[in-house]
Amino acid sequence: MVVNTMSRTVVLGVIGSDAHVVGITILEQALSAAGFDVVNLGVQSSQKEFADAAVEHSAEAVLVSSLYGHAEQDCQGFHEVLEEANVDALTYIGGNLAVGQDDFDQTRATFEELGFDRVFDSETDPEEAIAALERDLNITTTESEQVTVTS
Amino acid sequence: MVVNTMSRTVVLGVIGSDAHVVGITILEQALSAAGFDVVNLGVQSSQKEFADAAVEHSAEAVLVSSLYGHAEQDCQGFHEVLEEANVDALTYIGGNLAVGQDDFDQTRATFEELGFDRVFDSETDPEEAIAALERDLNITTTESEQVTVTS
Amino acid sequence: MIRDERIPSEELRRIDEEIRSGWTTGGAVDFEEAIAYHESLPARKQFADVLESADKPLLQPRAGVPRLDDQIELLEYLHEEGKADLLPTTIDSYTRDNEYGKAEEGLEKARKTGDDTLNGFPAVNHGIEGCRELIEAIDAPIEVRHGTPDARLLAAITFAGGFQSFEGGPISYNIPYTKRHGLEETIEKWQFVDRLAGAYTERGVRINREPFGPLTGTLVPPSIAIAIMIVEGQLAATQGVRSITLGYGQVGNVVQDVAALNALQKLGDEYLPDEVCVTTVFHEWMGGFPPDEARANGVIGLGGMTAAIAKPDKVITKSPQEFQGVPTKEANSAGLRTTRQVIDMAIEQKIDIDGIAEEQDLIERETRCLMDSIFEHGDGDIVRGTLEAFDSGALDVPFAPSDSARGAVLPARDDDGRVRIFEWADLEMDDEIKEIHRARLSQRADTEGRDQSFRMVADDVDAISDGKLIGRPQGDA
Amino acid sequence: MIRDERIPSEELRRIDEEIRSGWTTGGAVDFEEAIAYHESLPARKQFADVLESADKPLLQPRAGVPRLDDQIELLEYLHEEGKADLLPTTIDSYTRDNEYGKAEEGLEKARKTGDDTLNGFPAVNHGIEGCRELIEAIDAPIEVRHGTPDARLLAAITFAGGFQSFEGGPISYNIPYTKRHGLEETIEKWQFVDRLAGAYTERGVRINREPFGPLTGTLVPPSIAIAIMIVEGQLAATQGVRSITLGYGQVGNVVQDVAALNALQKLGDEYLPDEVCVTTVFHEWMGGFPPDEARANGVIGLGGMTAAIAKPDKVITKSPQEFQGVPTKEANSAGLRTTRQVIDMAIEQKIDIDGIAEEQDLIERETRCLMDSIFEHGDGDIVRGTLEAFDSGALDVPFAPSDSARGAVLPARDDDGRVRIFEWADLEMDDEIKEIHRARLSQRADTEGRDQSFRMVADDVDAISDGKLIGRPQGDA
Ligand code: B12
Ligand code: B12
Repeated sequence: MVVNTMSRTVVLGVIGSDAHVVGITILEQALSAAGFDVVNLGVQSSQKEFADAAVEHSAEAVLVSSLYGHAEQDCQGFHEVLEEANVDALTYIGGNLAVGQDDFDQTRATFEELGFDRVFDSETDPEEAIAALERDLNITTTESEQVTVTS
Repeated sequence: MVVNTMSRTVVLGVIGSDAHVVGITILEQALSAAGFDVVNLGVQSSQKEFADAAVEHSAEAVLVSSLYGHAEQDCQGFHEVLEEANVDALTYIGGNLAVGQDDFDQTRATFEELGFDRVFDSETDPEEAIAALERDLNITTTESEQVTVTS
Repeated sequence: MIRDERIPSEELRRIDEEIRSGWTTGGAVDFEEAIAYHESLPARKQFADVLESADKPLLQPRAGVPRLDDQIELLEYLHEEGKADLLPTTIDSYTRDNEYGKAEEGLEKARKTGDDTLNGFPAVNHGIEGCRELIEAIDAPIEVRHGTPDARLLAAITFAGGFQSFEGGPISYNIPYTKRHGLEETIEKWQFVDRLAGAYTERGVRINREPFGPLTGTLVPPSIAIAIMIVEGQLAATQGVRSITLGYGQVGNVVQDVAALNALQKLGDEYLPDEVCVTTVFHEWMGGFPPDEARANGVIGLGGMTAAIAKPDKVITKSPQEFQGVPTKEANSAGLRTTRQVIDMAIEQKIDIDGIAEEQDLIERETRCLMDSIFEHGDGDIVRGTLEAFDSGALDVPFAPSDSARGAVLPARDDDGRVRIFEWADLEMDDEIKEIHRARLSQRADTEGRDQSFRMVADDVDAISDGKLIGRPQGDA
Repeated sequence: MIRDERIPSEELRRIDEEIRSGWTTGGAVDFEEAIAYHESLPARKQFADVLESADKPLLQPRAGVPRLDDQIELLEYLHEEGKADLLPTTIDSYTRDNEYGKAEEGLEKARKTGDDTLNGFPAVNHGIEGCRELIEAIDAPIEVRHGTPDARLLAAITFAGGFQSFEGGPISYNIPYTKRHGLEETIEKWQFVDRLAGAYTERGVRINREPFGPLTGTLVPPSIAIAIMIVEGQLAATQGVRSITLGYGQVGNVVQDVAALNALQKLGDEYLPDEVCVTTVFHEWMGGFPPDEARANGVIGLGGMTAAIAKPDKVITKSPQEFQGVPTKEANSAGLRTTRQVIDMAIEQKIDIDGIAEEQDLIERETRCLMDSIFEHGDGDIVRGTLEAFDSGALDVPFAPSDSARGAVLPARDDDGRVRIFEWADLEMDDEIKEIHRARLSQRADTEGRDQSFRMVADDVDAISDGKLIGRPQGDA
C-alpha cells in the first residue's frame, strides 16, 4: 500500500432498521473535519446500499453503525455482499452491538468473525476511529494538515 | 410458665463502646407504650451493667443493642456473666451486628451460638420485637389492653 | 389530501377489517366483546382513571421481552420490586416494521431456546388471548409502547386485548424513528389508531393516548416538542380520544424543565378541546447516558428532583444501565426506586425557583409562533399545516433521521445549561425570540472563549455522558 | 476551671512529652523535623490550600482499614475510581478509646489473617513512619477522621506523620460519641490538639481543623449545630488554628439545608477572628439510610443536588451501602461518582429558591440566641459558657448519648419537612422563635390530624429510611 494523503472516501451509515442517528451525525462531522470525504447514508441503510455506495465512491472504508441491539442479525452475510460487489475496503463497525448487558470481548469476537476489520464499542470517541483509519489507511498527516476536531 | 399480664420488666442497653443511641431511644419508647417497664442503661454499657440491672430489677428479658460492628467481640462471654449472676431472663440482641456487608443468616447463627434467644437485624421494627417478647413471655393481651405504638 | 377530520364510521369499519386481515390473530377481534371485556376489568386496571386521579407523579419503566410468561414475570417484578405504578409493554422491532412473519420466527425461536431473540413483546403475534393473559396477570394498568409508524393492527389487537393506553403518534413515532415513512402516510395511519381509541372512548372505555414527547431525545428545544405534542393531541382529539398524556423529555436544566412541563400542561389545556382530559408525562433524560452506573444514578437523581418540583402526572424512569443496553429487571427496578426516593423526599417541600415564570413565558411564546405557523401553513387545518410546515422547514426536529423533516435545526446549551437554538435553518420564529437565543449563546461562547460552531453542539451531545451538563471545552483547548 | 485561653508554650511542651510517652510510637515525634517534612510535601498535598482555593465543592468519602498496604490501596482506589478530591483516614474504635494495646492486637491479627479485625486505621500504632508512607503513596490531601474524645496522641502522631487536616472537637466528638467523658475534660484535651495544630500553623504549616457538624446525625436543628461549630471554631482559633472547616449535616429539606450552609459560612466569618480562613463542609444525610441501595442512591442524589445549590467548600459523601455496614470500596466510589454527576450537572445552573433568605434569617436569629446564652453563661468566656450552658440545658443536642448533655430537646419536621423543635426542654430561645416553631409544627399536626407527640419524632427518625422525608402516619392510622 502506498502512502496516500489525498482523497480518502469513507462510507458511513446505520444498518438494518436502526434509526439512531446522533452517533453518525457526530462521526460525519468529525471525519469531515479530519479531512475525509464522507458519504453518509443515514439511518436504516441496507447491506446493498452500503455496497453500492462503496462502489460508486470507490470508498476506502465502510463504517457501519448500530445501536439498537440487532447488529448481529443485520450484518449476517454483509461481507459476502461486499465481496460480490467487488468492494475491497476496510470495514469497521461500532456502537451498541449486543442486546442487553454484554461482555464486549465476546461481542468483538463475534463481529470480527463476521469479517469486520475493527469493532468499536459505544464509548468510542470519534478521535479513536479517526486514528485507527489513519493507521489502517497508512495516512501520514503533516503537522500543518493536522486537523483535530477539538480545534 | 404461667400467663402473666402484669409487671414485665426488660433491661435495654447498647453494649461495648458503641454510642448509637437512637435505636434504643425508639425502642424504649415503643416498649413503654406497649406496657413494659423498661430499664434503659443507655449506650456504652458493659456486660456487668446488664447483669446487675437484670438482677436488681428481676428483669424478664435483656435486650442488647449494637450498631457499630463490634457486637461479636463485645458479647463474648456475656451469657456466662449472666449465668454467674443467676440471671434467667430471655436475651435478645439486635441492630447492625456485623462489620461490613454480611449475610444475616450467618450473623444470626453466630449470635444464637453465643446464647441469644433471638437475633434481630437492623430492619427490625419495634413492633416485631414487642410481638416476639409477648410470645416468648407468654403474655396475652386482651383487646382493651392492646396498645400499639401507632396509636 | 388528508385533513384533520374524523374518520367516518363506515370508513373506520372498512379499514379495520382490512387491517385485521393482515395477520391471523386479527380475525379474533370483536369490538362488542372487547368493550365488555374492558368493562369487566377492575378499577385499578383502568389506565386513564388511575392516571388522572393520582395525587402524585406515577412511575412507569420501559420493558418488553418476547415470551408471554417472561413478560408477566418481568412486569410482576417491576410492579413488586420496583414499585412501578404503571407498567409498560414495549413492542419488538419487527412488529414496528409490520414484519409479523419475522416476529413469529423470533417468537418461536425464543420459545424453543429461551433466548430473547426479539427486543420486545410481539403483541400482534401473541394475539388477543396472549394480551389478555398479561392484562389479567398484572395488578396495574399497562401501556403499549413501541415506535411503530403504522400501528393500526397493533392498536386493533392490543385494544381488544385489554390495553388501555397506547404511546406514539404520527410525528413522534415517525420523525425520530424511521427514515422513509412519509408524514402524510403516518398521519393517515394514526388517524385510524386514534379513531379506534375514540370508538372505545365513545362506549365508555377511555383509551389513553400518549404522544411521544422526547422525539430524538437529544437536546430538543422545549417549544418544538410542545408544538408537536399539541398537534398530536389535537389529531387524537379530533378522532374522539378524551384522555391524552402529553410528553416531554428532560433536558437537564431544572428551571427549563419545570417551565416546559408547566407550559406543556397549560398550552395542552388551552389548545385541546375542553372534553379532553390532558395529563403530562416527564421522561427522565433520553439522551446519551454516562457509561457508569453510579454516574447514571446521578442523572436519574436529577430527573427525580425535577419531577418532584414540576409534579407531572407520570414519570418514565431510566435505569442505571441505560448506556450499556437493555437493562436487567433489577437495574430497571433500581431506577424506579431511586426516582421514587428522590420524589418522595422532595415533593412535600415548597421549592419555588426564580425565573421559571420567565422561562415558561419564553417557551409559550415560541410554541405559539410554531403553532401559528402550522395553522397558517394549513389554512386553519392542522394536518395540512403540519405537512406543509415540515416540508418548508418552518417546523423541524434536531437530529431527525427522517426524510420527512429537514433535521437542519441545531440546538446548543446556553451558559446556564438551557437548550437554545444555535442553527435556526428555516424554523419559523419571531426575530425577537431568535435574538434572545442568540444573546444567550453568545454569552456562553464568550465564557468559553470560542466561537459558536457544530463543535459546541457535539460537545453538548456528549456532555451528560461525560459527567457535565454543558459541553465546555476540555483541558487546554 | 479552664477558660478559653491559649495554652502557654511550656505547658504545650510538657503535655506533649507526657502524651507521647503513652505509646511507643510517640517517641519518634520531632517537631522541627515534622515541619521540614510538611514543607517538603508538594502543593497538591497541602490540605488547607487545596481546599481553600478550590472553585467547586471538593468531594471526600469516609474510609479506614487496619493495615497500611490495604489503606493505601483503598485510598488509591477512591482517588482513581471514585475521583475523590480529598481523602480520609478513618481511625478504629480502640484508638478512639485510647486502647492502643488492643489496637495493636487487632492490627497484628489483621496482618496475620488478612481480616479487618479493626474498624479503622490505627494511626498511633502505625506511627509516624506508617503515616508518612500513606501520605507519600496518595496523590491528594488526607484528613484524619475519628470520633476520639482524647485525641492528643493521635494528633501528635498524625500531624508529625504528615496529615494536615484533623476532624473533631471537644463537643462534637464527645456529645454524640461517648457517654461518660466530661465536657470540661474533652475541652481541655482538645485545647491541646488545637494548640498543637496552632504550633504547626505558626511555622507555616496550616493544619486544617474540622469540627464535626452533624453531631448525632439525627434531625439536629441547624442552629444548634451551627452554635456548636462556632464554639469549636473559636476554641481552635484561640489556640492558633487558622484554617477551620465548619461542618453541617444535611437534614433533607433543600431550603433549610441551603439556608443553614449560608448561615454557617456567614456566622463563622462573623464570629471567628479575621485571621481564620473559614470554609464549610456539607455531610450528605447522616441519619438512618434506606435498606436498599437504589433508594440510598436517591438520598445521595438529593444530597448532591443540595450541594450544587449551596456550594459548600467540601462534601462528605455517603455510599449506597450506608444502611448495611461499612461499604465496599466499589460502593464508596459509587457514592462519590453519583454525587459528582449530580453536582456537575446542576452547579452551573442558576437555582435560586424562594424562602432561603427567610429561613437563613431564622437560623441566624436562633444561633445568635444560643451564642448570646453561651456568652452570658460564661461571663464572656466561651469555655465556661459552653460548660454552664450544657449543664443548665440552655444548650443541648437531640439524641445525645452523653451524660454531659441533657439530650432532652426533641426535633420534629414541619409540614414542609424542615426540622423544628418540638420539645424545647431548657434550650435557651426567644419566645418569638419558639412561637414560630410551635406554629409550624401545629400546622403539620393539623395536616396529619394527630397530636404532636414522641410518636411524630419517632416517625421522622425513620422517615428517610422508609422512603419519605416526613414521618406521616401510615395507612389507616
Ligand atoms: C437517544 C436514544 C434514542 C432516540 C434516538 C433518536 C435518533 N433517531 O437518533 C430514540 C428515543 C428515538 C430511541 C429509540 C430506540 N432506542 Co434508543 N437510545 C438512545 C440513547 C439514550 C442515546 C443514543 C445516542 O444518541 N447517544 C449519543 C451518541 C453521540 O453516541 P452513540 O450513538 O453511542 O455513538 C457514538 C459511539 O457509539 C460511536 N459509534 C457509533 N457508531 C459507530 C460506528 C463506528 C464505525 C465507530 C468507529 C464508532 C461508532 O461513536 C459515536 C460518536 O461518539 C441510547 C442509550 C445511551 N447510549 O445512553 C439508547 C439505546 C441505544 N436505545 C436502545 C433501544 C432499545 C431503542 C429502541 C428499540 C427503544 C424502544 N424500545 O423503543 C428504539 C429503536 C428505534 C429504532 N428503530 O432504531 C437501546 C439499545 C439496546 C441494546 N443495544 O442492547 C439503548 C442502549 C438504550 C437501552 N439501554 O435500552 N433511542
Ligand atoms: C446516626 C449514625 C451515627 C451517629 C450516631 C449518633 C448517636 N449517638 O446515636 C454518629 C454520626 C455519631 C455515628 C458514629 C459512628 N458510626 Co454510625 N451510623 C449512624 C447511622 C447513619 C444511623 C443509625 C441510626 O440512628 N438509625 C436509626 C435507628 C432508629 O435505627 P437503628 O439504630 O438501626 O435501630 C433500630 C433497629 O436496628 C432495631 N434495633 C436496634 N437495636 C436493637 C436491639 C434489639 C434487641 C432489637 C429487638 C432491635 C434493635 O430497632 C431500632 C428501632 O427501629 C447508621 C447507618 C444506618 N443505619 O443508616 C450508621 C452506622 C451504624 N454507623 C457505623 C459506624 C462504623 C460508626 C462509627 C464507628 C463511624 C466512625 N468511623 O466514626 C461511629 C461509632 C461511634 C461509636 N462509638 O459508637 C456503621 C456500622 C458498621 C457496621 N456495623 O458494620 C453504620 C452501619 C454506617 C456504615 N455503613 O458504616 N453513627
